[in-house]
Amino acid sequence: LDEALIFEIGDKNTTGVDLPEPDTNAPNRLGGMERAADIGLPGLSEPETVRHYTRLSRQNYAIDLGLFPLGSCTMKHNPRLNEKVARMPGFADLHPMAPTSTTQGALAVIYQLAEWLKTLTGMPAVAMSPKAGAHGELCGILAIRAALEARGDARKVVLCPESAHGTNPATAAFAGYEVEDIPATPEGRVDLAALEARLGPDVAAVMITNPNTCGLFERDFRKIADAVHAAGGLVYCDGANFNAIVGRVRPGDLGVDAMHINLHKTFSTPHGGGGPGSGPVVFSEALAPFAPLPFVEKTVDGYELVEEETAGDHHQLSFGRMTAFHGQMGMFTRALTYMLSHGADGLKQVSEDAVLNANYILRSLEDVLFAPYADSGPCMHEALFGDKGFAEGMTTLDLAKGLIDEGFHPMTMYFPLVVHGAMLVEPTETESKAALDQFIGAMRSVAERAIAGDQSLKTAPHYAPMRRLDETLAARKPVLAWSDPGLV
Amino acid sequence: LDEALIFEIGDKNTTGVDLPEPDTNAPNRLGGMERAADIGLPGLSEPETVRHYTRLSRQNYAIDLGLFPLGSCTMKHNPRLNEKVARMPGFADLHPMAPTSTTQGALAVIYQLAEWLKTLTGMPAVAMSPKAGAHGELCGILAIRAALEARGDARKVVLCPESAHGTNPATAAFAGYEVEDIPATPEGRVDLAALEARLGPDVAAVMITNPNTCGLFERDFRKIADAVHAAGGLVYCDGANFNAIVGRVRPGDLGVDAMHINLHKTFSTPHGGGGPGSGPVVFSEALAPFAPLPFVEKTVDGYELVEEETAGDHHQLSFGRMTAFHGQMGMFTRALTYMLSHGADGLKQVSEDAVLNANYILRSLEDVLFAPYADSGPCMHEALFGDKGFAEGMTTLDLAKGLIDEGFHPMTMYFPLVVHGAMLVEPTETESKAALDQFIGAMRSVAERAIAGDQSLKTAPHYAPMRRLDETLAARKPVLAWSDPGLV
Amino acid sequence: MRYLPLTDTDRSAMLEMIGAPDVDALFVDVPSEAQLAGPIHGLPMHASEMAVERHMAKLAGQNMAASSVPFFLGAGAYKHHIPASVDHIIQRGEFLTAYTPYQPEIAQGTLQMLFEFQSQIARLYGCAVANASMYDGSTACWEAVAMAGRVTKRSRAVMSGALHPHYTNVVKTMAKFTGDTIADAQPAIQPKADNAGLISRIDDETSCVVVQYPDILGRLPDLQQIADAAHSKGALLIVVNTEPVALGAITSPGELGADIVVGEGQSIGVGLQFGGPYLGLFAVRDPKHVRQMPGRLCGETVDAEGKRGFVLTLSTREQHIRREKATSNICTNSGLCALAFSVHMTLLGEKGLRALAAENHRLACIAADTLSVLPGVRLLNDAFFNEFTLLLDGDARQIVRDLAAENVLAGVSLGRLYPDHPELSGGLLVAVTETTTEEDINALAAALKEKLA
Amino acid sequence: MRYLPLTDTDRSAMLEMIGAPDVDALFVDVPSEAQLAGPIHGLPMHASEMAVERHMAKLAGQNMAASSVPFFLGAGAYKHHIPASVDHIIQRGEFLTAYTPYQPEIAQGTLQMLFEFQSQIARLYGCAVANASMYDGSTACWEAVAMAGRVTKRSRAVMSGALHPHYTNVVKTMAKFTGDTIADAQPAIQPKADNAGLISRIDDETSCVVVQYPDILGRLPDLQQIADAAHSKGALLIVVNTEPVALGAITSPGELGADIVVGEGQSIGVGLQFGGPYLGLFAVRDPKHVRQMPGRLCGETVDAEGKRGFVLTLSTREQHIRREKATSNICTNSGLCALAFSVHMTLLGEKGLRALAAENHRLACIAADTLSVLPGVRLLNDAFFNEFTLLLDGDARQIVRDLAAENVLAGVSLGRLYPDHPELSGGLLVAVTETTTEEDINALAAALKEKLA
Repeated sequence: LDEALIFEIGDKNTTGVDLPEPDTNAPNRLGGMERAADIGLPGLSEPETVRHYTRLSRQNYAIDLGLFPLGSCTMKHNPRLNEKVARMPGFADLHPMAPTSTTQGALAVIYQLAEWLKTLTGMPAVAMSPKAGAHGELCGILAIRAALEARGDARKVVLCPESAHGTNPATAAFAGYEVEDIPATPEGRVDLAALEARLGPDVAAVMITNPNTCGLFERDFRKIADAVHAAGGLVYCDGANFNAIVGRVRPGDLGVDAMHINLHKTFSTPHGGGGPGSGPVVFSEALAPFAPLPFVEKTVDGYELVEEETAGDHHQLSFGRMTAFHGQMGMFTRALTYMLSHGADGLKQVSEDAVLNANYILRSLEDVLFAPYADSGPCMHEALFGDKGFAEGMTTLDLAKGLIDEGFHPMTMYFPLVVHGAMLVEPTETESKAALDQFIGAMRSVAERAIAGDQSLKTAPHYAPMRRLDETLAARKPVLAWSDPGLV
Repeated sequence: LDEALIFEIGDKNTTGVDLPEPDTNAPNRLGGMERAADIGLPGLSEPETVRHYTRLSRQNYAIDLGLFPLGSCTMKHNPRLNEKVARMPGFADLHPMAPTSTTQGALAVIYQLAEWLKTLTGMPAVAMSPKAGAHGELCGILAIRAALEARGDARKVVLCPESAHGTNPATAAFAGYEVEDIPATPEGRVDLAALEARLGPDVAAVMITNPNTCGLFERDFRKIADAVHAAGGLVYCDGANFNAIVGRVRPGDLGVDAMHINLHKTFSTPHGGGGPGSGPVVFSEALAPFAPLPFVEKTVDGYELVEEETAGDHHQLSFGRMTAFHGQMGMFTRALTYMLSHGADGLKQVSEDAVLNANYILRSLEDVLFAPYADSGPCMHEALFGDKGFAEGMTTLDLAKGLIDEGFHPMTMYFPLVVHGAMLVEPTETESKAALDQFIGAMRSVAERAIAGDQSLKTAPHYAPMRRLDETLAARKPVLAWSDPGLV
Repeated sequence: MRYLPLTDTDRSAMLEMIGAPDVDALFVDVPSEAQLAGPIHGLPMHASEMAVERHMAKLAGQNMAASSVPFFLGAGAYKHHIPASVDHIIQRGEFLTAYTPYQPEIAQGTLQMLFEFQSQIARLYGCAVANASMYDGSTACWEAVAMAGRVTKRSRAVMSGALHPHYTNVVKTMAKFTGDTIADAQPAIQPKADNAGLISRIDDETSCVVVQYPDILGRLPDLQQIADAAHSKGALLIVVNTEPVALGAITSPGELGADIVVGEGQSIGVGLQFGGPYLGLFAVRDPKHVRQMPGRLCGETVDAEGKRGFVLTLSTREQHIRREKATSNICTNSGLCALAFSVHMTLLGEKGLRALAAENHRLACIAADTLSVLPGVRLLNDAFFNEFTLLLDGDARQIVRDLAAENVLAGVSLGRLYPDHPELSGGLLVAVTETTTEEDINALAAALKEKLA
Repeated sequence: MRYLPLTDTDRSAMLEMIGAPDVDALFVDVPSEAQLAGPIHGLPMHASEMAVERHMAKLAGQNMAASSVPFFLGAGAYKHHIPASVDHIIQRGEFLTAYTPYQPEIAQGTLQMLFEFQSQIARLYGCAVANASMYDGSTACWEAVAMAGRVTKRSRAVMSGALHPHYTNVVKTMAKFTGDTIADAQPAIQPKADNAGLISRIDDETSCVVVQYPDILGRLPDLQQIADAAHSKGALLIVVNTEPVALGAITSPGELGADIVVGEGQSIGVGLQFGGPYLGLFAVRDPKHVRQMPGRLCGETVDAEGKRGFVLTLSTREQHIRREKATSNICTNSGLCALAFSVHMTLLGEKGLRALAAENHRLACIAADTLSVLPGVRLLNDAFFNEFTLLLDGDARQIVRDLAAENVLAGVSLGRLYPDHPELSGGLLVAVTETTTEEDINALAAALKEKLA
């Protein structure tokens, strides 16, 4: 059964709430701005609403249904305890501008989480307010720019590897920088010599993902950082893949100046179909003074929220404010709950199991799928494959859609750009060996069909809620909102 | 993908909880009863557990997914507010034997609900502890027997219509009575004359469902009650179908002595795949003194729980105790929340819409399906059809399985027994006209196939999670527990 | 009304299709004198979700939640930690809002869960077959007595005096009507359960012996001895368990010779809920007794394509088929509580259940040691699992009420359970679980010490 | 660890298959000096669910929940009643644990919801197209300024002084780096918004005018006038709304000429949550501006069988395709909050939203009348929706803190929002919603009266 749109089911006289009928003759104090025309919003009764969204939900794939091997996305299990904690009234029903005497527990959560993020990264400062990974990148780059400007050094260029997440160059550009590529070695890592050659007085920063998007640890990271620093630049590390090393390796020991942490990846806050995320940024000593407002400090009287009103002199270097309030509190409570659950020993096990699972997949499939960097040694938390060896006309997209028919969400496709027809598989640590074996079997089967040129793959999926969707049509004639004027 | 059993996925060393490792050398005070052998219980990690049950759940049909037209079962929408309220710590985290000074709010819930049940039924007393409808029936019949015995009147027979729910005769037998049938008139109601003829000094009670299981109101109920009373018997009314008249008709005005109320039907507590239910029983003056313990009374000092310890003289006639504690508190909070939400005006609308929806179905399908009592006038909350007119070999079961392929749960089948191939359809008031029209279209289509003798119906369902299941095999060679000894 | 989708426009169109002038015409069969003119008096009018939630929250706030204070109540209902994922799963609409799985093709979720549940209970109880649940432990207990009567064709039940008095009362209430004879022993306040006294009551007319394990005073009777005695007279042994966590530490009743094992499953997954809904468990050791069992049974079978699947089976025992000849009148049971139990038990597994039991016992030992050295306090039990009986110098009923006023919920007094036995008035049942902290124990000790000083 | 399914047996088998002697061998590329020897110092070891829940509950208990006291805070975050079914739906695993719908064949649930959400926002804002959400209102505001720069190819933004100061600060922070010029007016403490002052700042270099509606002081500026002025200079009008409930009572910005409408959606379905996650809303009146919009867009299409379906579209604007040439760097947005908003808005519908707005306004009028007659209190606003400014004889910052100690959360002081404007120190923003009772209003009145006496 197709699920109709709310605009097709509902009408303007139905509602799923019981509120007093407005007295349309009552005087108002809206100063002449009162609405005349209809808004055009459909309403449904509660039973219809629950049914509509329950049915819709069943057209989604989700971690709760199966392995979700999106490389670089770290789709791990979301503990239900975290959801319960985030809904405690003391956290969920708290106003961001309530007097701090009434929010000490919330400020303690932010402070504790900040402390542990600093501990886990080995960095001396952290900005908690960025709303997601890309927002965190922006925070880091702005701090770098503020620090450089504070020393009167108006550098213009940010260097990113070709394999970088798209957010890296977009962020640098958004912050007013020119972006240049850093080449990679044949084994999938940053080309240190080429980088050193490019460094100079115009280079503000390099942005490097580590472990990188080929699933490899940047062995030379420390050398890269030293070279950048020697050339007067700063080092931004994209922390999207922190899950591979959390609890085992501290980025601060590698020379990083700023790194964002996706709480919705490493610390298991739910992705929710595309957000909300949360992207705290840790800073080195060099950048710490430039961190944005607000933040939480611990004083003898309790926890203090440092914002415009209270920042005063000792935070005058802050580059400003990135968002209205204090960041993603709902994600902080979940992430802290997750950290408390795992503890130091559990987090170490997390990264070890994540890496073990990825290597198990890499080695189980390298005989059938082209694994460009398999000879470079173990991968970290994700395994990278390419489409070399597929029959003429068969693509990574076809394999992905075939995987849907096997009951799995596909891996990340066509990223990183450095590998043709890239397939980036990240199982995470919350998959059992049995689940991995099932997935490996499915991948093997679809890969063999792609190699053999099985044309039925071209029209996959066949057993999904929908057949292959026409994305070209959607972009050529965009229909972005319900437009039937006949809503009654 | 088939979902394996927990015994096939889990093992005895995996667990989804973090508890201290037991010190196996610690002394214990188990008095020599300590367990030696393994229990044989499989454990799963939390991610595996959530996934297992989430996947399993998706093989179920439910109200949240669509109309659930089981006649006599009243599958209406379950408001989520009720779930939220039942989980408030003051209700959910409360021990049944906590001192009553610490449970006044809970006792107030029971008292308030009891008062309103009495108001809605027009009856002077209610027993709250019965755990489900059948338990309520038992409670009512035991009170009847206690009352009769108290006056030294050892009657032996209970009369039930042929169309009664199976629980009625089973209950009467469980309480030590012989059961005899009451015949029905051709128009689907109790045959008053035949009943009167059967009454006599051996008849303890009649058990009548009203509205009855043919979906009709027993027009002569008052006359029946008067006749039974005149013959020295008592009147039990099965309240399973109370939803048809709630807020509009009070059974107490019709001469009822005892009636159970299924909170999980009329007052929308969720069925949960087969329970828990809740079956409070209202009593007439004649039966009130015999009601079971415990119950809640209001005193000047607050609410008091009357049980063995506190019952004393003024409740000496109570026939005893039916269950360990005070009844289904979790259902009481939900039912009271539902009553407060609807109020007197809303409950009246409930019964009116329930009856309207049923009549709409009856009149929309009577041209294609045999409706034995359609000429008797309007139905109440459910519409009854029979299989007359189906092609040779086509059965109600086939139609039901065909309905599954149309995306709907089937109606109640082969009940009541008085109509051949009975189909009892109860839409409830929480279905929209659009949902009814969709269902009617599906019923019409399947009915036409049954009449035409479409053989594909014999093997339906074709599009469900499973094909038709072999119930004979299950009963012939019962496999009632996982028995593989190989659990590791 | 937010739960009613019909609009007035819909209603008019539908009445027209039906051919009725108004909705009153649909109630034509109801005698007019029995119809109310308007909304019923005595109930308020409808209210918004916010208003209702506030009203109910206010009532909830008038109760002292168990987790908000030092808490030691047990006596058949135990406070345990329930993982958050349990509640998440039972709130899935597909489980919560489904009906009894009468159409197995679209109910495999519930059915497979029930099959797994039955299997878990059978193993936990050391039995061959368990059913798909009963209302609660007390009603399961009566059903077991009734079943023993059917199996043995005898009607005299011998009941331990250390069976939960509520359970005893439920059985006696039913027996009054069925004509079964109940021979019950008195509760014997002594360190060990009175096996000899119980065994001495078994005769050739005895259908069953009913023993609680651990018993209401927290003691651990030697079941093997009773089983042998019962079997030698042709009677069945019914064992009642009200704390399933205990079975992670002690030998199962089935292994010790029990014929029918029943119990309360509330400890695992269900929660306190002021007494209900709870979860009745019911199992038989010998598969030949299956056809005398009450309640629903889920069994394995195959579908038309040979795929494994599950159905409700052996329903010829049940009321909807056999009517007055059924093994019980039970219809709706505790399906959703069975799900909660099964999910929690799956999270625990063998390893977790054993660790949970060990932790309960460890803390109970600490509590017993801490409390029994107080002046005016004596520990009755030789042995116990997570609940034991203290004998206080004073009226335990009053002490419990007094300590409640000081925000300590000290336990269940024997005086409340046995109002007719003044000699038990000093008895206090103290339950300790993994949720009990050492601070809680010390708080109880301090309060008791002050009260008894 | 309860979240880690691998057993040691699994780990050994997997390492053997990989050909690695131990797990350390998989970290061979990490320089050994950067590897920690054991569990990191400074974090505790793992803990049980019960222990963690207790710890977090203790912290939660140290906060004063909004619903537990008379509560009047607003200033961009409002306490509204959220129906229980909203949370039920967003906790469905299929929504909660899904990723961005990059594979539309198995993500139609999220995609159709986003299409419906976009349609709801477009109508609410009186616009042609809305995107699939931004982080929050403040970041959406900056994105709108940046977009106006792209559309007009100008870089001077004129900002109302009555825009939420946090929003102004976010824009200014970003502008420092992008080189945009910000001309912002001062907050004018007067009964009506200073339209004339704002219009006077618009010139031929102006990319956009940014106005809040209702503004930070609760006033309702006449947008039409500003729109005309902006358009006559070739500038875009950006309207910011932080209280979507208001749009059930007042005319939408799009209908009044706004080119870009952005706002905070937290009021509907999302809740307070101490400031996040919230829901950035972003819409454009003219469909020709769609390709300059930031963020994700969901569009209608068909599948291979011609069935209607939905996909993310026009992604050539986005960072993962266009990298440094993208319209924004945003990737993850507020999908689940958009779902919560959309479910709540569907429950409300036209009828419910209008009734909700009317109820908010009715209670706000009562509050304004009750409070403004107190000695030492003056009502600033000529007009307002559900929030207004009081001018107190005293330092409102201190009064707010003092009343908090008496368990009354009186509002947001202008002194906290505008620390550099001592002349605003008497200003108190008071927000009133359907959750405010008359008892709450009286409690605030009593507390204020006593404080100002």
